[in-house]
Amino acid sequence: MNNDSLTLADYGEFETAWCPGCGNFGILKALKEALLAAGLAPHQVLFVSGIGQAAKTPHYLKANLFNGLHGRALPVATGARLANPTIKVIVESGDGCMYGEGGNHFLSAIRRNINVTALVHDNQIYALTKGQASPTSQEGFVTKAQPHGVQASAFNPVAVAVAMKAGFVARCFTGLGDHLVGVLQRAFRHEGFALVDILQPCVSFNKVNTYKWYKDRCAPLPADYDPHDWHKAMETAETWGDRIPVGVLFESDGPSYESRFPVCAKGSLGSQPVDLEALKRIMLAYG
Amino acid sequence: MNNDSLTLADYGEFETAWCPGCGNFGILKALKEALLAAGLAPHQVLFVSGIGQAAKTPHYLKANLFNGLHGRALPVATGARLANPTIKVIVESGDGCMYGEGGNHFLSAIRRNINVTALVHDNQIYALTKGQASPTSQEGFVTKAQPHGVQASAFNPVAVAVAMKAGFVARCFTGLGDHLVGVLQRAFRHEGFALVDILQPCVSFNKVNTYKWYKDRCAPLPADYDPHDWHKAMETAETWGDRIPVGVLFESDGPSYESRFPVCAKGSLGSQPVDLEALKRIMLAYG
Amino acid sequence: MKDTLQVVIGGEAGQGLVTLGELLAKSFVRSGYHILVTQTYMSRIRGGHNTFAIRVGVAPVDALREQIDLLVALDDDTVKLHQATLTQADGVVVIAESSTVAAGRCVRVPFKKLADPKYENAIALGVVAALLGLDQAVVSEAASAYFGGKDAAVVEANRAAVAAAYAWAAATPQPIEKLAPAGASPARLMLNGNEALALGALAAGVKFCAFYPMSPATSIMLNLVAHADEMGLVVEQAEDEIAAINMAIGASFAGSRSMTATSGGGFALMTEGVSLSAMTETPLVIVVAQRPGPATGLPTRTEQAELEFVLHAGHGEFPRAIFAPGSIEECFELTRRAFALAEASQGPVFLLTDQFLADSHRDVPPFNLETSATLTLPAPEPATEPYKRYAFTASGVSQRLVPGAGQELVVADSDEHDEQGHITENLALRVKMVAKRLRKLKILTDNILAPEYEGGDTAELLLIGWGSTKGALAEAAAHMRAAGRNVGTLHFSQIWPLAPAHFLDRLRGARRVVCVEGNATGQFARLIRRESGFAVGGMVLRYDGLPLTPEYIIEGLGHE
Amino acid sequence: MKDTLQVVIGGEAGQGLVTLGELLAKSFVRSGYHILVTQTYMSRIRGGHNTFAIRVGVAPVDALREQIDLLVALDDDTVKLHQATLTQADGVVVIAESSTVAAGRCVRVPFKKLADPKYENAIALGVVAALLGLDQAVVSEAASAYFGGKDAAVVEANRAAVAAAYAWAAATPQPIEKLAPAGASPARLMLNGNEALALGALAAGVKFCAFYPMSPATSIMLNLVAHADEMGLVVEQAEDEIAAINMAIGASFAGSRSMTATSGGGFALMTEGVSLSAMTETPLVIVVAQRPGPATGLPTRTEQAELEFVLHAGHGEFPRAIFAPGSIEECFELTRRAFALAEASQGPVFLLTDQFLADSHRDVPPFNLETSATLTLPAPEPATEPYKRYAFTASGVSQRLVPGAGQELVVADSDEHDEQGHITENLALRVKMVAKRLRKLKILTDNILAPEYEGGDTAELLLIGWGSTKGALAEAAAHMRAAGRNVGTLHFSQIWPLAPAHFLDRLRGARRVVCVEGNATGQFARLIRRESGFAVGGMVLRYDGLPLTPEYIIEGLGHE
Ligand SMILES: Cc1ncc(C[n+]2csc(CCOP(=O)(O)OP(=O)(O)O)c2C)c(N)n1
Ligand SMILES: Cc1ncc(C[n+]2csc(CCOP(=O)(O)OP(=O)(O)O)c2C)c(N)n1
Ligand code: SF4
Ligand code: SF4
Ligand SMILES: [Mg+2]
Ligand SMILES: [Mg+2]
Repeated sequence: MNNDSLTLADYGEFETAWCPGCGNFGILKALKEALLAAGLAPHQVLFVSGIGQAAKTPHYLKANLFNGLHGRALPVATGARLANPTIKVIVESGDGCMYGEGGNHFLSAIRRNINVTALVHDNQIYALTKGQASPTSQEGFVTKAQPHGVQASAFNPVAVAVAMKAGFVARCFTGLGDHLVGVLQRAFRHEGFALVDILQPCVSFNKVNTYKWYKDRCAPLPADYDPHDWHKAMETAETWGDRIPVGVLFESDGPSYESRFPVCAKGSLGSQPVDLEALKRIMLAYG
Repeated sequence: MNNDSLTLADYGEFETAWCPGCGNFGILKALKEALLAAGLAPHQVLFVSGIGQAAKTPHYLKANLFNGLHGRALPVATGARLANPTIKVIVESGDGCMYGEGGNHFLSAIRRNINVTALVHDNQIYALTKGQASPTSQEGFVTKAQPHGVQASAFNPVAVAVAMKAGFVARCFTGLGDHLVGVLQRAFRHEGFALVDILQPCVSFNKVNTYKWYKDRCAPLPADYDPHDWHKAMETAETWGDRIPVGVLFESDGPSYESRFPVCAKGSLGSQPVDLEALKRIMLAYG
Repeated sequence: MKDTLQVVIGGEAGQGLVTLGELLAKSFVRSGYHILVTQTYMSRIRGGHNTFAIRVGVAPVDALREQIDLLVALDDDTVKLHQATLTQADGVVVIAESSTVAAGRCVRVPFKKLADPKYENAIALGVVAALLGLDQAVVSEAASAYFGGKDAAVVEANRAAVAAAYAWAAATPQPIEKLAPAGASPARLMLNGNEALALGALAAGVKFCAFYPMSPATSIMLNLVAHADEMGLVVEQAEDEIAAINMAIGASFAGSRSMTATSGGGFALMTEGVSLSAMTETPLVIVVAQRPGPATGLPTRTEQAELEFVLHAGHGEFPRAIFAPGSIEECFELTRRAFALAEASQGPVFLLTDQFLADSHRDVPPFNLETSATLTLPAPEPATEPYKRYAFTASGVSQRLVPGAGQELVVADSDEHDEQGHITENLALRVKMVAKRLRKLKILTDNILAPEYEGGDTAELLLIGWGSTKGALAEAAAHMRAAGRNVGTLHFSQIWPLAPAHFLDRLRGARRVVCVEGNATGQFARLIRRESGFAVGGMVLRYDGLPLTPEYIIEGLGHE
Repeated sequence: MKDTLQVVIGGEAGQGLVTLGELLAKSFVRSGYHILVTQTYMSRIRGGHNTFAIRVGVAPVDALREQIDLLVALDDDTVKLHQATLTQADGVVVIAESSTVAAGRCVRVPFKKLADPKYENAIALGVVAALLGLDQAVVSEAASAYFGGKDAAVVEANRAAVAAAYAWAAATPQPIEKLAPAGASPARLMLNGNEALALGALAAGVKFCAFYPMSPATSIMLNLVAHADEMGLVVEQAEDEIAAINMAIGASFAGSRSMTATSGGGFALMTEGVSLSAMTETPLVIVVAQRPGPATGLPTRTEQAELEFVLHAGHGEFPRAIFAPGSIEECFELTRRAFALAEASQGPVFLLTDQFLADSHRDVPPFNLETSATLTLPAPEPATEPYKRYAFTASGVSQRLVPGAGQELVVADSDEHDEQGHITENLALRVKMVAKRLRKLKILTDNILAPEYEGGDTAELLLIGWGSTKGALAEAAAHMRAAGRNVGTLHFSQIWPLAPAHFLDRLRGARRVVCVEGNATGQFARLIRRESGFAVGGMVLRYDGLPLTPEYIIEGLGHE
């Protein structure tokens, strides 16, 4: 496939198992557009996902895919990327998958700065399991599992990522499609861990954070916003309420994890021959 | 036991399995002093710990203890505290236990604001397993497992905790004993999750972050430091280098998790009788 | 008039077919019939194809049948997918008048004429009730109770829709035989497996539950949390399954009866905690509601493939018990028993259920809440002075105090420990502690529930099964007996420990022994051989995600 | 002169007794002797009591003995703890002159006079070398090589200390018999189990390893990371065991031969990943280095209690293979084989070792690196067009491509999936996919390593064992044979799958069969019965954290 002749159609068109009106459709559409704009052909991309409505996304386009366990997309992506630093690795995840079951890997991926783009469809709920609170559900949010409302404070993923000085931290809204496409392209270009937390209405289970709710609040960052200003980014990341700023909140440069391993510079590990002479030397040193 | 007549001797004196000169001795000593100062008798306290050199601490004093799995002290403590909100629960953990294996629980404990004091003996290394990097090991830190030095950035627990607006966030140094005793007392008084990250030299495996290294850097916060100023706290938490401010970095008031459950107000759950009449009503409603 | 028939409601997720199904089932129960519900659904929230099947009978019914007598098709796909299994002679399809699908013997319902389409479920309910000859008042009342929480206008609109539909169907000549009148007590409950299990836990005095959502276990916890205030318990959604089991252990240590529930993948994450419960001797009830694996597998379907995994889960060696309820009553009773046994043996006790049982509603008489599990237990050991959490005793059980309840210090340790609970590397002590923990096995073996045998003295064919297949086994055997064969069934509701004395003679006495299991490799048959040396002669295995049925078993026996 | 003897070095952690032990062992090997090292240590960094035991012989030695011929006591506790096991007739203690402890037949070394006390190890080395009649040059060279990395002054100081000590000991009349001269090739390696395993992985072409530190598995990874640059692999310390196994799976999917290593508690956290490897058909080698449980147990001791756990770990049903190396050579060979088999069967393959084997140094001839594992494999299936990751094939194995290496899209799924790898809820497809995965079992059964039998045609007593007990078993049998008994041994280095045809006749043919295991319940004996119906007559079990020894076995046979 010649990347110049790539079209949207190359990413395919599939029947989904999502509810009509779900915010995931907008993300899927933006994702394809961003891949196209970035010139990433299906075979050049490896999606890694977990389990949830969000995590089904890569089944609905053409690309390489490893759809693994709930919450464990990041470690799989990290292993894949270290083993083959020539392929673009994108993680598709839900708020439950990424910040609930997978919370520990989230922290580690940021620390490693592994070159993986993590897209989190953040509907502030566990949707596939029929509507329990997720880590990003707001305090007081009522579900069948939390009949008196959520009693813990909501996890603010972008604030934690900025506090940890993650390489690329963005918040988006599926309802602002073009904006999302733009941020995704920047995320794909970023050489290191890139978090894009995408607000996504779940029309079946989240009757509070609806399209309208997000639409009324989400506003792109001003053009002169400097994502390299950590203080400002921390402040912006903490802003959540009547106004929710969306865009690239924070960006910092630093080598990606894999670039620190000389052996990764030589292409995929599996394609490198086993040096039996070297091994013999190593073995005989035990003599 | 009458709490007024409590003495240090009531917490016992045990042989330890620690190396001579280990920073853990200072923490154990400060801990006993703080318990005494807080008037907490051995039977009024439940320690919960994981696995590591740090996690052995509660075996070396008299108190109730659940010494569980590596990394899992917080969930055990959370369950114990919800089941019995009348007992003081203190977690003893290492940096590997709390921020490595247990990272996901760390995030959740902060979100819940469960009334548990978490003491982390932060020696920036996995000591019990003989010296691999821990999440708090500094970039470039060389070990047998990381012969080219740690390639990931160090986890800054207090920064993440402040970013998440944890109830009580402190950093201490075992070498500043009186200061540590003071902070521990404040932590014990805090009604909610309290993190005390205690810098602790490991004389056997960490030859970089030594007593001298810490001593040269750690300086108590000024008397007029306002731990309720989140911006300031965020800034202070990020300060790590030639100067490491120690003390209570951040404090915020909010109800503890267990105080939000009406049933927890009635004492330990196990002591509350099973209401068979109510159960009969519930059962018959399925008719 | 028919003594028993099978109604299947089919449609997309989101069409409310569970509401319709539950109302119809409840109407049957309140009309004095016995029921058995089997649900199948897909791992999605809207669309796809789901079913709610009710086997209803004048006499108790034990299992789903593959044949459908009355198919309520909420969409055309339902007709296409199920037409082949309509009973040849007289199967009937209830479908909207507006549908153009060819459907054989049909009741075409003028939905739009009868009420606002948003009351589609109420209309379908009224029609089916009239077709089968239920009393309209019973149906209306069930609907009102269900919609009772909503505003009065909604209740009234539903009632009116039921009435209009009932009147229409009653007035139109219909191609279907009515149900024979029934007379079971109306004071029966309608419960599915997870509801009964939750009631069993409440009756046992559960005070703390922690879980991470996972089908088909989640609804156990939703049932418990719904009654948490009234019953004084805490139900905590944890950040992951590891946290869930560790929280439950922490709460148990602190004096609460505790439980967690999950399915295979979530349970995998709990196995370290299982070992912790055993080492610290902390009572814990763990529900593993099975679904097909490996990995994510088929999240909303059924299977019985975690027997060996649950039996050996957790590192190191320690006693455990595993119950596998075969009925709604057993979901209740064995949960209560599991708590008692966990408490008595101070360790992990399992309930192994599955999606089929979890979602299968049946009618049962109200449970006796006053009684409790009857166990044969060793005399309590005298208290030690000073208190030692792990004092060596003849039974292996040491006195368990609650930390903070008195002056005694309670020390529990996941390392090998001394009698006080403190970490030790004394290897002689190690040996004694291993022996102490393993001695507790006797408490479990003293209390094994023997398998239930049905059949003549020596069976020509003996069917073995465990857990949720109980009803299918019984009904398959009944069919074959009716056809003149000498068939016995041996059903295990406790699968660990096993006492060969309870079953070996039966196995040896039968001409042919076949193990019926919802998995692909015959796990229970292997276990039987390991424990008794008896090699089961044949297997009927099912692993397509659907529950075993009498027809499947009979057909399987033919093949093998 | 003695043909074989046992040297035990004892002291506190932090006294450098491993350095001393390894140098002495290496000196033996370079002097043409055979050795076998057994280490015991506590879960602490300084203090406590550790031992480094070397069994040395002119002929190959198979197992540790309980009796000590030469005890090098770096502290007084060592004498107190081990005096009872000194050989009655002529056991000798080497101890500092300054010590006041009563120690029977003694060599009291004037440490302070011989060199600066910080070269204590070098002094002890020189003394022992002289006592046993080793060539001083060999010992000095070993010491120089060991300290070679440090500065020249340190090397020289150590050399001088060795020389002074050697001269002193040689000049003083000693109460100990020297070792008989030996002539094994000096071109042998000295390797412990974890080192050999790491070399096996490198020889198999491992390119990616992920782990979370846990004794006794950690040193496998430390050995690998030490050679990572030279061999072009990545060894990643993960944030937890869940991440470790998932990273290894990701790397394997991306085309690297991958491995992870852990112990029981860490493995518990990996069980979900095991199931993932099976469902996605991703090759993976998993090392489980056993230590005593449950829970944290005894972190630095040995046990064989994870057989059943590893055999059944992971939810759902799928094929797997488990190797249990019994020697250093097998650590190397079976690791290479495990990789080949994982690749061929596209799923999880296990290596089950333990602390004893992990830390046990032995002398072995260099491995042949050019050869590779020989497997009987089905003919490769023709490629499908278009490419389907899970194409249905006769063998169950589908062509595995590397994502990104070509235009073909590689799709793997943890849900039940279609041939392309996309999620499906088609239940007929489900059945076919289950069958496809299970068909791969044949690749495993076609390649089972039969157990090794030693003994006469029909043994009066047959000892069965698996894994690290191989040497103890052999030596126990040799002792008993020497005493005139007709004893056979049957040792399993592969414990799953099992083929009864490989062993059933042996079992039936023996008058009495006893299973020897390092656990408390006889797990392998149960497995034998499950798979073959054969009920093993007796057991010798050890679960105090120490390895099985010939004496323990013989004594156990007397008791049972
Ligand atoms: C180990 C494990 N635990 C639980 C589940 C059940 N599960 C599947 S999806 C899901 C939640 C998904 O939430 P989220 O990631 O927010 O995705 P969404 O469906 O909201 O898009 C859960 C708990 C599972 N598959 N595996
Ligand atoms: C599940 C599991 N994984 C790994 C281990 C091994 N382990 C024991 S302690 C430890 C690290 C301890 O580090 P830290 O918490 O920093 O404590 P320290 O010894 O430094 O005080 C590890 C990895 C374990 N016991 N359990
Ligand atoms: S349940 Fe919610 S997240 Fe899932 S498909 Fe439906 S609308 Fe989307
Ligand atoms: S190894 Fe380090 S942390 Fe552990 S006891 Fe020794 S000095 Fe302390
Ligand atoms: Mg979600
Ligand atoms: Mg540490």
